[in-house]
Amino acid sequence: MTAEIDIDHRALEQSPEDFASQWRLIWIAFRRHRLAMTGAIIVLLFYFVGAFAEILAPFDPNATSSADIYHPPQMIHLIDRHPDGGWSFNPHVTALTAERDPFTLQTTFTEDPDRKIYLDFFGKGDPYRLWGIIPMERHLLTTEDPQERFFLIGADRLGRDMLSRTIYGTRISMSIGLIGVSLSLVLGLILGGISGYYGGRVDMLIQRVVELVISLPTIPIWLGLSAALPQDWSPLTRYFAITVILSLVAWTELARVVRGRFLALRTEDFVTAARLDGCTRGRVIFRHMMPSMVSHIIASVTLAIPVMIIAETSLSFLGLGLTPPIISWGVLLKEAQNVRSIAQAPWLFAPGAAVCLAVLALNFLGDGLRDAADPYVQDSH
Amino acid sequence: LPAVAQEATGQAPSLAAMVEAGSLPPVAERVGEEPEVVEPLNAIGTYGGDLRIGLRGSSDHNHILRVVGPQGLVRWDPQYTEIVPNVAERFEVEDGGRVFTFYLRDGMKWSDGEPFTADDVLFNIDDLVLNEEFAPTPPRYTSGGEPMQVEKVDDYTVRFTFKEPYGDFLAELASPLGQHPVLYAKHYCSQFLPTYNDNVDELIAKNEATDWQNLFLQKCGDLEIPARWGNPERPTLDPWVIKEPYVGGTTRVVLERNPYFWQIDTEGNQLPYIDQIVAPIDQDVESLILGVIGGRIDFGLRHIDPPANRPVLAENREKGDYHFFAAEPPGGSNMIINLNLTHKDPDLRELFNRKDFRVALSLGMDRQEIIDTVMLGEGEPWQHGPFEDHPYYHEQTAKQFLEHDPEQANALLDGLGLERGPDGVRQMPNGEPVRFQVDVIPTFDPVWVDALQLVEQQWAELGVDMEINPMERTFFYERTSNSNDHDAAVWNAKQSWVAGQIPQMLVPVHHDSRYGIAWRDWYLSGGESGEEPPASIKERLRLYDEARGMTDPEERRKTMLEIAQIAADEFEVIGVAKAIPTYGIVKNDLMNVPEKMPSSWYYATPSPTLPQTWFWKDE
Amino acid sequence: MSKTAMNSEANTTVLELKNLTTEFVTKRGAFRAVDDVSLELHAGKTLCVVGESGSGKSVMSRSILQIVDPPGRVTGGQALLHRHRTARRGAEEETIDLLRLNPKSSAIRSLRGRDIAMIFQEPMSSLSPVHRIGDQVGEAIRLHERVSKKDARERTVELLRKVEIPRPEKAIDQFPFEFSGGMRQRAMIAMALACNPTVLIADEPTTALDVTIQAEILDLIRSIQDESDMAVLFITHDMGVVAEIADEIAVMRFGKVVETGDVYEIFEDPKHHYTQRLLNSVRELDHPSQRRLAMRETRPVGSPCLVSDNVRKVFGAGSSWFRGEVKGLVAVDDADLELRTGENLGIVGESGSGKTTLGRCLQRVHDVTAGRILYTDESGRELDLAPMSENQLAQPWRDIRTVFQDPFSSLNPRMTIGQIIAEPLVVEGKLSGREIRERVHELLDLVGLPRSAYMRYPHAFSGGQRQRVSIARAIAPNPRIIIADEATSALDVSLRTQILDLLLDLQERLDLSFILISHDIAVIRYFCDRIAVMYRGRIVETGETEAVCTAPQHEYTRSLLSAVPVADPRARGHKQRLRYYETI
Amino acid sequence: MFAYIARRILWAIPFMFAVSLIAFALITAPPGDYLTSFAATLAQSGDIVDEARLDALRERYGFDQPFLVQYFHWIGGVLQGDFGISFEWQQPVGQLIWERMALSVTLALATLMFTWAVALPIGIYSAVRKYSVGDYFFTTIGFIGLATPNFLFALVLMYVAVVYFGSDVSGLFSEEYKDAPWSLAKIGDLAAHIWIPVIILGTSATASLVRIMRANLLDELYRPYVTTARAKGLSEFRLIMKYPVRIAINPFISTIGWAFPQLISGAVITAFVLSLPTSGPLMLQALLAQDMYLAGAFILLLCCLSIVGMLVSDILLAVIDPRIRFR
Ligand SMILES: Nc1ncnc2c1ncn2[C@@H]1O[C@H](COP(=O)(O)OP(=O)(O)OP(=O)(O)O)[C@@H](O)[C@H]1O
Ligand SMILES: Nc1ncnc2c1ncn2[C@@H]1O[C@H](COP(=O)(O)OP(=O)(O)OP(=O)(O)O)[C@@H](O)[C@H]1O
Ligand SMILES: [Mg+2]
Ligand SMILES: [Mg+2]
Repeated sequence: MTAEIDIDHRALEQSPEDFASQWRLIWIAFRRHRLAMTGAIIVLLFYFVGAFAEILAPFDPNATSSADIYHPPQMIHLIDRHPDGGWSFNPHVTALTAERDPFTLQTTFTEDPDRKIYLDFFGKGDPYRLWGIIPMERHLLTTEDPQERFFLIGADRLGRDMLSRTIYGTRISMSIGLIGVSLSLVLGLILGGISGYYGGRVDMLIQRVVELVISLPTIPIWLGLSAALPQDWSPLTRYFAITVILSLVAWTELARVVRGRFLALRTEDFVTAARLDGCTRGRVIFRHMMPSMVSHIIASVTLAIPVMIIAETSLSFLGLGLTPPIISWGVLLKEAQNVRSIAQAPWLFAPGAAVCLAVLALNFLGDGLRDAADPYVQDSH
Repeated sequence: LPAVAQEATGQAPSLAAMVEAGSLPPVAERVGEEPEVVEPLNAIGTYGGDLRIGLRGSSDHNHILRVVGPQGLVRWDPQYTEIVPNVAERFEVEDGGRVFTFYLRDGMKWSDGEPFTADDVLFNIDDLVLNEEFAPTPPRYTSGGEPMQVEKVDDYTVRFTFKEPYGDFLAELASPLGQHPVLYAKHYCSQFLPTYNDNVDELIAKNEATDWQNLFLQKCGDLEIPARWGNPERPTLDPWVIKEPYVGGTTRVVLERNPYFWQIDTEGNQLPYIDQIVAPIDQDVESLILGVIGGRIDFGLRHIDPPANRPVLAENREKGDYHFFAAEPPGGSNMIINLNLTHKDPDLRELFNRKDFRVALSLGMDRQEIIDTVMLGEGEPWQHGPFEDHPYYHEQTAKQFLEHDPEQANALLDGLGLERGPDGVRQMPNGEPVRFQVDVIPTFDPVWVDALQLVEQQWAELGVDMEINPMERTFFYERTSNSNDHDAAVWNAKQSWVAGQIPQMLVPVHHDSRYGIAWRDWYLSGGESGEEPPASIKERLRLYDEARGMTDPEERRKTMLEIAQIAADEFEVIGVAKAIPTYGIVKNDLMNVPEKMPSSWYYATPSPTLPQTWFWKDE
Repeated sequence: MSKTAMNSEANTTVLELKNLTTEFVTKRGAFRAVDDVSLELHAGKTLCVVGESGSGKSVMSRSILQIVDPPGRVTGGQALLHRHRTARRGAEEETIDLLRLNPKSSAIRSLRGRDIAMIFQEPMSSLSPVHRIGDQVGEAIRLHERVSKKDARERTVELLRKVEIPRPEKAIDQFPFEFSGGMRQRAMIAMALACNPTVLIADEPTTALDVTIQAEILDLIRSIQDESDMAVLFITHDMGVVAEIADEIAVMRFGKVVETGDVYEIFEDPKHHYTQRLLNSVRELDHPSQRRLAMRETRPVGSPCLVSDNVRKVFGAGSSWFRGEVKGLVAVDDADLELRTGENLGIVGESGSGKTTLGRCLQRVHDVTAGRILYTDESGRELDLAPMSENQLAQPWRDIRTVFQDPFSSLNPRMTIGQIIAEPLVVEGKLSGREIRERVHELLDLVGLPRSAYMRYPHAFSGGQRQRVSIARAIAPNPRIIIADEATSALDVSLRTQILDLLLDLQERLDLSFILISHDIAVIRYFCDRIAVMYRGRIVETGETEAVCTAPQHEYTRSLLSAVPVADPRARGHKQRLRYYETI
Repeated sequence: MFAYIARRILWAIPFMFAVSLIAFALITAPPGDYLTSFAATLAQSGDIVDEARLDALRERYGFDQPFLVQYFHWIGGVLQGDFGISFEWQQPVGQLIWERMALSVTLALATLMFTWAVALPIGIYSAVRKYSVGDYFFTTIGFIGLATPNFLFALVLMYVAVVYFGSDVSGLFSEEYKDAPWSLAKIGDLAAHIWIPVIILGTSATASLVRIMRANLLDELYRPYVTTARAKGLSEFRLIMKYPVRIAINPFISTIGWAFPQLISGAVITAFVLSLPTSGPLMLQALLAQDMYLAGAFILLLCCLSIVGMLVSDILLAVIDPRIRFR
């Protein structure tokens, strides 16, 4: 005889979700999280901006203009009022004329109400090569007359358009930051996991390595390692290498935390159960133990990204890292690190706002992911 | 006017009180029988107050030096045209520039009251400068391969003798690097020498020094090291002496008046007027600027003078209660591009050594645009060399190939057989693109990288692919000045070629001669290492050696111009813009500060304008 | 006693549940775990709640104190605490509706733990892993009564002693993970009794206890009850216990109370068919399984397949530079045991006697301190597991599966039930994703869980349900040996027999061997061919089940058997209990 | 446990050697030597250095010797308590570092305390009141703090102080106490000045601790043992503080070991901008100037601090979480 067990009738109502995959469940839970969705959209937008920087930027970010040094931000007027009293839809900005005091070298801008600079969607502007390959010259928004310029968020000390620069900066900051973080994440998880799971000699060894890396202050490491890089690498390659170096330093923190958690976790019955299920070590570590740390991991990743973006500024402070003509948010912020910018051109801090926005968006995205992966939260509405 | 005729009568109230109390001899005794009488710039001053300057981190010891003054045997006059006596009361040049006799001031004292005599000079030269165990003899004290001889004629007269004529010697002595003969007080510093003190080992141990040289440096310092300001006990001849020393980790340095200072004003008041120099240490330039704005700094030039800071400083003039004074460079250019003419890569070397190539690059630069964009419109196109109103002015050096003429530049490049490749970049005969990196230190002068970015675009039009290679400064030094691994490098060339200044853009004699480091090595090593330079360079080196020996200024000028002519014809370095005056700030109430002064290391701005005569207007 | 006398006539209602309804609002919609339950608790009386696993007993008891985990919410009804009628009674009439109180208010906080104390079902996960036992137990005392730290500690030691924890002075400073399952449960009991509550809600408080200790605990509860008129709500699956202590019985099923009544009434004249089935199962469980006996006829037991040869396990031993040898705790002391193919071996013994440890040693989850573990694999090769590395153990582990004593902590909270059960299959890699899914559904059916469980997480299940998940996981990859550690303790009796039958069924089909660790002698008798009795780490007796049960040789076994409660309320108190104390 | 500590301390000895070797290698790795950078520094201010003198010094200081010879020369001295001399200052390194190090430690301690004092409550609050207005508020503020480079923040603060309040917030002491000997008044002055750097340095660390705390606590809030404690009648506040926080604090503890030395070394650039008399600017300067014995001493000290810190945090970790046994 086979045991016949009657089933609780209350549980029989099933929904399609009952057979959705776990990923789908997470996705469903995530979608319900409005702020996280907003965050995700903003992050995607940032990547979109990074990918299509050339088109989205109104101008060549390196195009200097001696007449527009520290040009303040301008407002776009959508409606053009004609002198005869009529109006039409024609986005434009009012031109400013610059005058430089020959002694103090102070530039003052005065509005020239008669000169309007008309803007054009997908107009022709500075030519460029999209992703360095496809030659193009259309920009999302640019001036009708290619000789004219407008500055939505102002210009820098060489009269370069800050908006274009910030947009170009997105590309490097959002990519190299992420690469660095992922690298240190992978290293941290693997080595921390192994160390915490095995304990004993492996643990001892890994921990000593971690301690070694941690105990050395970062600045000498940066200085020393960047010295080891060939001097004639292109600045971008060099920075990429330094990012790798940064993450080689940064993984230790995560590794130690992961290990701490693992030492506690591995005594849990469910870990033993997983071992007995015949899981390989990797599977025990990554499939069974790691999810318990998901919150922590997500939190530290969202925290590490701004740190990476910012680390670049510290590096440029030391004359390492990314340096002009490469454009990244860090470089832009470093360029703004002076009294002059604070006093006379606060718009140079726009990249800082971009960092903040990106970081906040990433964080809310992370929150959403965390919650979506949390079984307690997933269940509730 | 005869110094002896003047009697010192006035002194600072604090000193007067000490004299009263008997702890200090009277002022006339202190300044000696032959004090230097100085005519203050505008007015006789009053005593009191502090002068606050802003030091930047460590290694800013020369900032102190520039305010206190090198106080060598001679010094430059405020206009930087003539050498006048300083510690020496007068001097004579004899034997065609081979013998120099200095007459010291009778009764002059070190800052601790001990007399200053010819013995001190002999101690400095024989026991230290010529003592190979202490340090090698600087080349400025040798001629014809032999060190100078010093003898004591009497207590207050010393005589220097050289093998060959050495006309530049006085200028060398006037520079901050030529202070050696009167740097150390024998009665104090001799205790750290094994020849004078048998128990020097005890002192070494007591001070945790590594050897007597280290001990000596710790206690008595040296010309250009911070330790010079690290020991309040060390007697000096300076107007102010160290009170709170400049040692590692300190946050401010204070100097107080030297009660035995040997200068008086025309009314007989002992200088300096100002009681103390107070120099808090900031690490970052920006905080120095904030210091200026906030009124925490009374006199500032060093570190804060890049034109980029001027609008902010100007805007806050009222708030900070200061005004500007002009600091004029002696000449030259503040940005110069050196192609490496001794490049290790034969192809690039070949290319760089073609004058047409260099001319093309120069013509391809739109200097006016660079000046307008990067330098806030300050300056004018310029290659290098002294300005128009200078006796050493050489027009061709300064003004050739300045016009922006891409057509001609392209024609020249075509003429060199550099065909454009498919991507618009020209190719060398071996098929390699014409591509090179320009090394630059971004933290050094921010203008450089900005300007290079424009140059990069302008040269790209010519089909020349230049890459900017920013790097940290020691890397830069190592690469461009020592190992000679650079393609090209940027530096400044603020100089006129007067005696004392090294014309490194005319002759490869200095590590800043980045167009010919291998030649420089050859020259400095006497042909042992490095690479033998071409005839044109050799000729210039020969002429340069000659010029340095000349005592007649006019003759020297001619020779230098001859060198300049050769260099101009070769056209080795490419300048960008004329070094225009920068501006320093000075508090409105600080008197006797000139409205403009030369700005140069050899002049040691502002010390020849005599800060000891500056004073605070009473309110 | 006077108090008993006083209360025997008047049934003073202390706690009254009226139409209590608790729902779990999930995205699937509201799930009524407790559906319109009305119950009364009387001072000095014990109400036993029995019922099917998953019927809402635990949720109901938690609802009273408003500590249902989100997304659970009490949606209706009342829980009236008549405070003036309790032993702690105040002067004026004071009836509090617990459900009206804000769950975070201090009003309800002052009642929790002091007026109403609770023993949770899963003692192993209900204790904080990082706080000492003494701290957690003593906390309740210090919280509700003004006593000094020292007094609190003394009282804690006293409590621990009362619940029969050996060496309480030492145990008080230990951490929960150093305790055996039963010890943790007793710590929970001590915690609940700390403040002499007027109402005690005990959710399966003796599942992890051996019968001797269970009897002591029941005695303890009863004596407290006698002293202070404590009302007890006792949830259990053990009908013997019910018969032993219940005054009244409530039977729950599918969230509803289907039957209430006097203990005699229910036992003698059950109305509801579920109750009837329950009691039938009890009777059935009292004898060896006919199926098993029949099976043994056709398929005799084979040769030994898992042998423990002088296995010894010492915890916390080691040498230190400063203190020399550290004597550890000997959890298993030279145990010799053999399991034969196709045989069911039962292990019984005092709580804390090392059963779980032995089980884990046999599987080589723990390193053994000494001895050999001989395992004969499918091809007949004999392997010594003791010195093996984790890599080498892969195959033996596939063959020897285990059901953990604490199902909750053995289920990964972040994996769905489906994933958990599928895990061994996935790792094995023999089946396709689809087949695995089907197999899991089949297993869910077998252990009586709805298929919708597949996508839910362990925390959303009742204790018994989780236990079944654990069983399903163990049998998933068709193992050769199953070590089941208290595998049925959280199941109601009818389910229990069904599960046991299921296991026998599997044995028949797959030639499985079982080691069943249990406190329930009935289960052992029903299921096991042979029995090993453990006491203080040693195996004191082994033999044929019937032989040992009818003619126990060792004193301890005798005392154990004497303490087995009989599922007959009329037999209450008639049995003479022996207690065995080892003379050292 | 004592055995464990003893073993760890024994381990530290070879470890320190490894660290010192690596540190020394890192210091000497950049091209050139102290004298190159000395020349560069002077050049930056328009001063020109005497070349012959450089060469002579290079020989005196032994910069032309092989790496290992230099290393053993140095470490040999260190073992005898002689850290060598600072080339830049011509002073024994021992005289230079202690006071600065002490101030650094003070600043780091203050920052650490600030960080914890602010981050723990906020972290707990944001976990318990997840998605409340307060949670959002602190998150946003925190991330803005995190996304702003410390030294930029410092500069802005300094600017605002100078321009709008006419005060100077750089440094750790007022002018009159800068070179004064230690006294109660000077300590008071320090206390009055230290909070600005503490806030600047603390913001980003605080933000990250808040997030980490929140994340870990969220994982613990629904554990059964929390319900158990609740059933005992514990107040919600004490309950959370005692049980889940205790477990969620685990990652905090494992970071404390290096949080401290990292605060010191991470503060370098900020200290530089703020001109703090801490070890940071001196170390940075020593590194940039390749004043190798001075830099080496700082690095060694920081390493020692880290090692001690990590030992402490390992012990704390085991104390706080008994599941982690000493092995
Ligand atoms: N990890 C451990 N560290 C220290 N001691 C332990 C550990 N695990 C178990 N013990 C001790 O070993 C002894 C046996 O524990 P075990 O869990 O095997 O008992 P058990 O027979 O399964 O009891 P129960 O029936 O109560 O579950 C107990 O005294 C317990 O305190
Ligand atoms: N968080 C939850 N979400 C959804 N359903 C839940 C949750 N917790 C419990 N349940 C459901 O509530 C029902 C009642 O559970 P409860 O724990 O009260 O059962 P029980 O009667 O105590 O069973 P057992 O005897 O097995 O312990 C179960 O069917 C269970 O699936
Ligand atoms: Mg239950
Ligand atoms: Mg057990």
